[in-house]
Amino acid sequence: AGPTVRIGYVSPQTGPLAAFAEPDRFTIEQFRKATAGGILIGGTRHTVELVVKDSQSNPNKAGSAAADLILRDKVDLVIASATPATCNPVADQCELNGTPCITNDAPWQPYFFGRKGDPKTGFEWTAHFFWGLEDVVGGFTSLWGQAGGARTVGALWPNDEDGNAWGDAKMGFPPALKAKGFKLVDRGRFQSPINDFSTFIREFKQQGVEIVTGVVPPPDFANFWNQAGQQGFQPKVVTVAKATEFPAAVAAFGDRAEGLTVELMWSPGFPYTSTMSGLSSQKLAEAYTAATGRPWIVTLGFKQALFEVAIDVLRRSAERSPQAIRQALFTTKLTTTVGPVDFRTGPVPGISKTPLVVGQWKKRGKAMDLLIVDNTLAPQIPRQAALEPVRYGA
Amino acid sequence: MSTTPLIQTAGLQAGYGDAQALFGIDFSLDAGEVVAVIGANGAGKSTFLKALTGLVQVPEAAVRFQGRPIGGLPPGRIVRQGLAMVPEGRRLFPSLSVEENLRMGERAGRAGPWSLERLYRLFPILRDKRHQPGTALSGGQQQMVAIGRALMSNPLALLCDELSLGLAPIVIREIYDALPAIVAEGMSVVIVEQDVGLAQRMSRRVYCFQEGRVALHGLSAALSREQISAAYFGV
Amino acid sequence: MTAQPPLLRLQGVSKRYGAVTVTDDITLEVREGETLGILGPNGAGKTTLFNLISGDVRLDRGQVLYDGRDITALRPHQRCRAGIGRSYQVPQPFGHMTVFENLVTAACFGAGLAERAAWDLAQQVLEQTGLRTQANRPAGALTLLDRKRLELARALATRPRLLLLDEIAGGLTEHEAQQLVDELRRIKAAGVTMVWIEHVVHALLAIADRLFVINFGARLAEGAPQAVMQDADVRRVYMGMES
Amino acid sequence: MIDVIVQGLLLGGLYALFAQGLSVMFGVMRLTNIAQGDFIVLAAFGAVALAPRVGGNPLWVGLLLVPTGFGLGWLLQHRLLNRVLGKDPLPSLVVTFGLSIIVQNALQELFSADPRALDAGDLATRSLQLGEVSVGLLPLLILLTALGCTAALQWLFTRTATGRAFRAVSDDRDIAELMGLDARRVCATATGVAGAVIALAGTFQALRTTVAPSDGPSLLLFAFEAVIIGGMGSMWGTLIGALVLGVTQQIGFQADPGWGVGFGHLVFLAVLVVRPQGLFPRTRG
Amino acid sequence: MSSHAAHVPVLPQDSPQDHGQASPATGPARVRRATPASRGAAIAFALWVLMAASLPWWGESSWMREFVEFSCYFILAMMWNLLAGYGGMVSVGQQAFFGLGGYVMLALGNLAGLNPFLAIPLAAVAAAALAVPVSRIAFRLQGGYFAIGTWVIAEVFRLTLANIPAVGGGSGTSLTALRGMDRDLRELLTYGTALACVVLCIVGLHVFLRSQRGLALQAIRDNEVAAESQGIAVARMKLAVYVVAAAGCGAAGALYFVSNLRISPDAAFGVQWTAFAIFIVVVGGIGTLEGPMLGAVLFWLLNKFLADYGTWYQIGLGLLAVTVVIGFRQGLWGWLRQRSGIELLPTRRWLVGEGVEDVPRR
Ligand SMILES: Nc1ncnc2c1ncn2[C@@H]1O[C@H](COP(=O)(O)OP(=O)(O)OP(=O)(O)O)[C@@H](O)[C@H]1O
Ligand SMILES: Nc1ncnc2c1ncn2[C@@H]1O[C@H](COP(=O)(O)OP(=O)(O)OP(=O)(O)O)[C@@H](O)[C@H]1O
Ligand SMILES: [Mg+2]
Ligand SMILES: [Mg+2]
Repeated sequence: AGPTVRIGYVSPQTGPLAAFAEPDRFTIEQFRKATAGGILIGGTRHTVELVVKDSQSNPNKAGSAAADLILRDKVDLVIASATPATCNPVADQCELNGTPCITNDAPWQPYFFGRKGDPKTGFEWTAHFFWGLEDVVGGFTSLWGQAGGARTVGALWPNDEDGNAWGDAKMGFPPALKAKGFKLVDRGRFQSPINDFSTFIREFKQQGVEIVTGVVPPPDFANFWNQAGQQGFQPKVVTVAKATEFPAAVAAFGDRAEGLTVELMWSPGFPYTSTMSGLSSQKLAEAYTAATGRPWIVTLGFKQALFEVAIDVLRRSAERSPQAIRQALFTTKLTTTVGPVDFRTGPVPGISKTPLVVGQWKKRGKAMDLLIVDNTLAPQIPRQAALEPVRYGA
Repeated sequence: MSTTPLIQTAGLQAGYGDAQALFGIDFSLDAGEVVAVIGANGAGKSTFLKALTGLVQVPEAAVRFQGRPIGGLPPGRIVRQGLAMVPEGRRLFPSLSVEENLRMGERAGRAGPWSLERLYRLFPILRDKRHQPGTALSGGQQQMVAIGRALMSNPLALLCDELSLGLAPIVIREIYDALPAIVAEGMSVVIVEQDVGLAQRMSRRVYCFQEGRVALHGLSAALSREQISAAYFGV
Repeated sequence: MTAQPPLLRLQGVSKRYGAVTVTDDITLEVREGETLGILGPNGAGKTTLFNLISGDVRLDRGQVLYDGRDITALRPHQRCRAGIGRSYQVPQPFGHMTVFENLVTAACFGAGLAERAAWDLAQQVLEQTGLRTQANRPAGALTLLDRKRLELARALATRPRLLLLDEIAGGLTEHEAQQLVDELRRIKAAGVTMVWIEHVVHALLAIADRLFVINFGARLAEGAPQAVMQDADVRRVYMGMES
Repeated sequence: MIDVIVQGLLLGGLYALFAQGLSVMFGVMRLTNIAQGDFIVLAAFGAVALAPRVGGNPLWVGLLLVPTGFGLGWLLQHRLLNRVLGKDPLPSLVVTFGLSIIVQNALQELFSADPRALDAGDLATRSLQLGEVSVGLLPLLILLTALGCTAALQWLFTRTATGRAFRAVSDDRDIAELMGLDARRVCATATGVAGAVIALAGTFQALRTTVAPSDGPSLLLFAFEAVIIGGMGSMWGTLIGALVLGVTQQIGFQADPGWGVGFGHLVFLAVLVVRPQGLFPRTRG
Repeated sequence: MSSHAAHVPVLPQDSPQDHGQASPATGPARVRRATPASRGAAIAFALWVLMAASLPWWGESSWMREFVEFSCYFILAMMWNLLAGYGGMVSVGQQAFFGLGGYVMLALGNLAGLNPFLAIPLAAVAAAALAVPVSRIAFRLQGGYFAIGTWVIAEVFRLTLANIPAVGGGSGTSLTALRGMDRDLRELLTYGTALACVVLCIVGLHVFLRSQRGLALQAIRDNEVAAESQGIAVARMKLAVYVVAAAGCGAAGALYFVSNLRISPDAAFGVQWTAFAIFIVVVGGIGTLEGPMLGAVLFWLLNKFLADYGTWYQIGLGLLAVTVVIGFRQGLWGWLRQRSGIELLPTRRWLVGEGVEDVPRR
């Protein structure tokens, strides 16, 4: 047997963030198939070994898993995905131990500034691709522009990595909304989990909120949505990230999920093809449903892309050494399932931004489907339907 | 009643795990009889009573009650057949009031002459304290409740472990004065007692235990102090 | 002896539980070297009185003076260190510790001895109370009677000036009771002041210098043993004899 | 302000249901059930899994779960917890803590970490308008159920032979057996009762919001705070404690959304400092 | 068994007031505090310390890292054992001090510019200081309620830190103070600190438990009322134990986050810290010093080989803990000791002399 190259993978397979890792098994299977014949690195065929670790949705565990991968399993490359709670600690460990690292599925600001990165130099060993707050702000506001005159936005931002970044007074929503003439009703960061939103709802009603936004863990949003119903609060548009990204979470709302909107970083409607499996986005989604019996899920695309970039980096690497792999990593230029990835063009060094659109949950037959309703920021991705205001039952 | 003894044990052995405490006790109690069990500390008197009431595991045939083997039955079944015990050290239920403690005796579901009313007549102080928790009683008052609780199950045989322990003379007298009345109701009684004189006076027969064996047995009136002394210390 | 202040003085001490007054304005003196017997029907408030002296229970009204000092505000451990040792009617051993360690603990903290000295004292008390063979046995595994014996031993190991004994003769055979009395005589001869609650009256009478009788939390009688035992109220209330 | 209090009371109703199982088990067996929250979550998942099979109004699922909860509680106590009862609180704490971890992970294995909910239909959003205040029908139903449970449990404990048996066994098992009780069964019955209430609590939780396998601990803390604020040992105390907690949290949310639950904790600690016996301790005689 | 008659007390020559030599009646007895096994254990421990101290010269850096993580669990477990096994205070809230230690270290490092290694002892001190007011509240509760009460307090800590933006609020932050330090030096320092903490913990606890204070602690665990009446200042002793345990947990937390470099309220104040400590102590054998050591080794092995099984691993840990509590109340060490009669780190005082029974042979 020839030499082996090892890749370490950290994701929240269990715990509250486990929904993000739902496509893991499927994607890893595809990765194994794609690398079954090994990878040529610097002219030598290397057997590929993937070591998978569960962060248990715990940033702490994520960090020690990464350290284990580096020090014990001696991996050559670490990849990780799903929220800053996974990406940040993993990347920190890699930076510290001089191991190349690729992460995605976390807005780049909480990733970069949360780790106290320097915008001039960036990090030495770690690269990240995803959209940023400016995209979600841009996408949401453009969507709300379609909503016909609704100008008052109520915010639901929890006190966590995401909520703090979205609500940040400098780089988050507040300044952008102000600039675009929206009125913001922000009661401050709430501590999740939260059992009761009546104080929010009361305030929203009093201030005439027509648009609700936020980045809310699913149980919290469920509370909010039920109580809004009970207390007769009927906003025109509800664009809440995280809570409504996952089909299972949305299914829990039954009919009342219809019309909810959410940022969409990948969907079967994306016009890109995987370099790993050769499947178009549409086909990828179908393959997933066929293999697992579950509806497609937004993180599927990013899982695919993460492994695509990893394979690409190794292939382009001059030899199997940390320095060479790093060299290849930072010179990546690859069009993946979620769009082009190039770490040199990013807003800061080592960051690559991927396109973002906005989708809306619509009833299709019995099930709900997430369709693209706004593509202002990424016109290359076709719009699938028009935005409709949330409908409320009789 | 017939000639079968109410309680009979033959070669009863019992103990706690590895530590055997009883080495073949032959014992009998006839209906309507008062029998005293005496012996030095650790002789196995309490263990004997526990073995009769199922608190210590024994072979089935080792204990017979009204001729039926009851060894090894759970305590609850035994008390329902009519064998009640006043345990050593009172052991009331602290979170039950005095009256509730007494009424626990009713759980055995046996009918008979003993009722709350009767008990309060026997121990009037308990009537005043009936709504207090068991813990708020003095040691002696607790002993009264313990006796009352056993009586409330209207047993055929009452087993009393060191009734007089910690009681004021007046209470000891009251309790032992009550004994004939209790026996007169047709109850049989086993008393374990340190006060040998009292034990002899109150009982028809005496068993003297020594290190888990019966060292002496006979009619109370017929035993001399010397005999008992010898049996006590094995000299 | 009479000239110096009493070792212990309770001044108008009262304690209520809810609506029930269990200690009712009791004033009581114990002189140095004296043995005071306490008698009273069950529930009269004898143990409660001990609890008030040892500090286990806070009093509602009154004062406790010990060796001329007001100790009403002191915590139980401080009173113990000041020289008040007690035994409990319901034994309270340190169940997982050996008998010897039970005594060492008392000697270390009650008598304030250093480790080695505490060992010596503990051994001495073991001999004295006949617990020597049991020394390494967990106290929780003792029989009820040995536990009672341990109560006395542990109180002795605090090297008390004032020893409070709560029903230590109950359950003893006559012979054993006699031995206990002998032992207490020796302790008394060594100058220890004792207060002894006991229902085994003949044992108490064998050693008490004075008796104090409580009924319903209040003083019923007090004085020389023979006189008190002849007292009509005492005979009626306590012994159950009409005279 | 009235709205804050009304919403707080409604929230408190749910907390009361959380708390009562804890209260019952502690009252009877001196057993502090660390897995209380996880059992509620388990019940909620049970309801979620059962609902599609039963169909119709999900409230029926709750009623169906009550006997199931009783049975499971009974079995749990009879087979497992009876062995760890005793003066030392440690064994039961460790065992229930272990159960908590087992339940959390088993649920995650079975249902994944996705949050689930029971579809309450329009019950989830219907409300009564009382002047300024709108009172959700479902929360109101929960509060009324909590009141009913409290009354029933209090009656059970103080007025019935079962209640006496509960307390007797809690004090001294051996002697209780000597009185003709089967201590193991009595304890099992108590945990069964707790299980029945837990079944209701879980169903309502799934109706009111979503549940995820890792939700248990926070539910436990709310339940616990309610019990302590109210004063241990009385069911009415527990109910009032829960209502106080609900209102407190609402006031906290009103003041600062970051501190709603935390404000509840702080008030709980304050109660401990000022009135360690709780606001309404059990009184006797 | 022994009737009083068999031991007619001999008139002691001296009164209990002026104490002298033990009565000579049954021959002199002496007090034994060591066993043959314990002497062997002391030598083995010294050898182990030497070996561990030299590890950086012959071991791999991943071993050092593993040891550091393991030592945090170990210290937590020892502290929990002190608290629950000896002090009778079953806490589920030790993560309060663990997390606090981490945050204090981080604040001193990132914000005050102090070397994080120097900040570790300060973190312990801070945890100890805060334990004093916290105890005022926690001590109002007993038994199981104490357990959950301490958990609530830990939650308050978590919420409080989640609302302090300077340390990253709810999202947490990275330890930047160590950036720029040479990686080998950093690892060596971390390892050295961890080893020192572990040795200090073992030796310190053993000495403490053998002392008079240790005796007092066990007396309190057995019977608070009686302990108080034997002259033991119960309240002060319990407070002292609580404070020491808090300091230990604080140090463990600081150490952990020095090696982990990233902290967040959820990670720092997670109940799993205490859960692992409980697991280690209970499985190893509560109320002994050897038990947690054995438990920690077992936990390390399980974690090393099975942690990747995720939920099943957790379920397994839970089941194991439950099984041990039900089947072997004394834990692994208790079971071993019962079978072999071995005492490795004895804290008892045995009386050895004619007629005295029950002395351990090994
Ligand atoms: N729970 C127990 N576990 C182990 N051994 C016990 C237990 N209870 C009693 N023993 C032992 O059994 C023997 C008999 O004890 P038992 O209590 O029956 O004596 P007793 O005659 O009632 O004495 P006493 O007069 O002190 O009450 C003793 O050696 C005692 O040590
Ligand atoms: N904690 C308490 N709460 C309420 N009442 C109490 C409490 N402790 C004692 N009592 C009451 O105080 C009275 C005196 O009790 P105490 O134990 O002092 O009696 P005693 O004289 O020692 O009796 P005995 O000789 O039976 O031991 C009793 O009536 C008892 O019911
Ligand atoms: Mg006995
Ligand atoms: Mg008394």
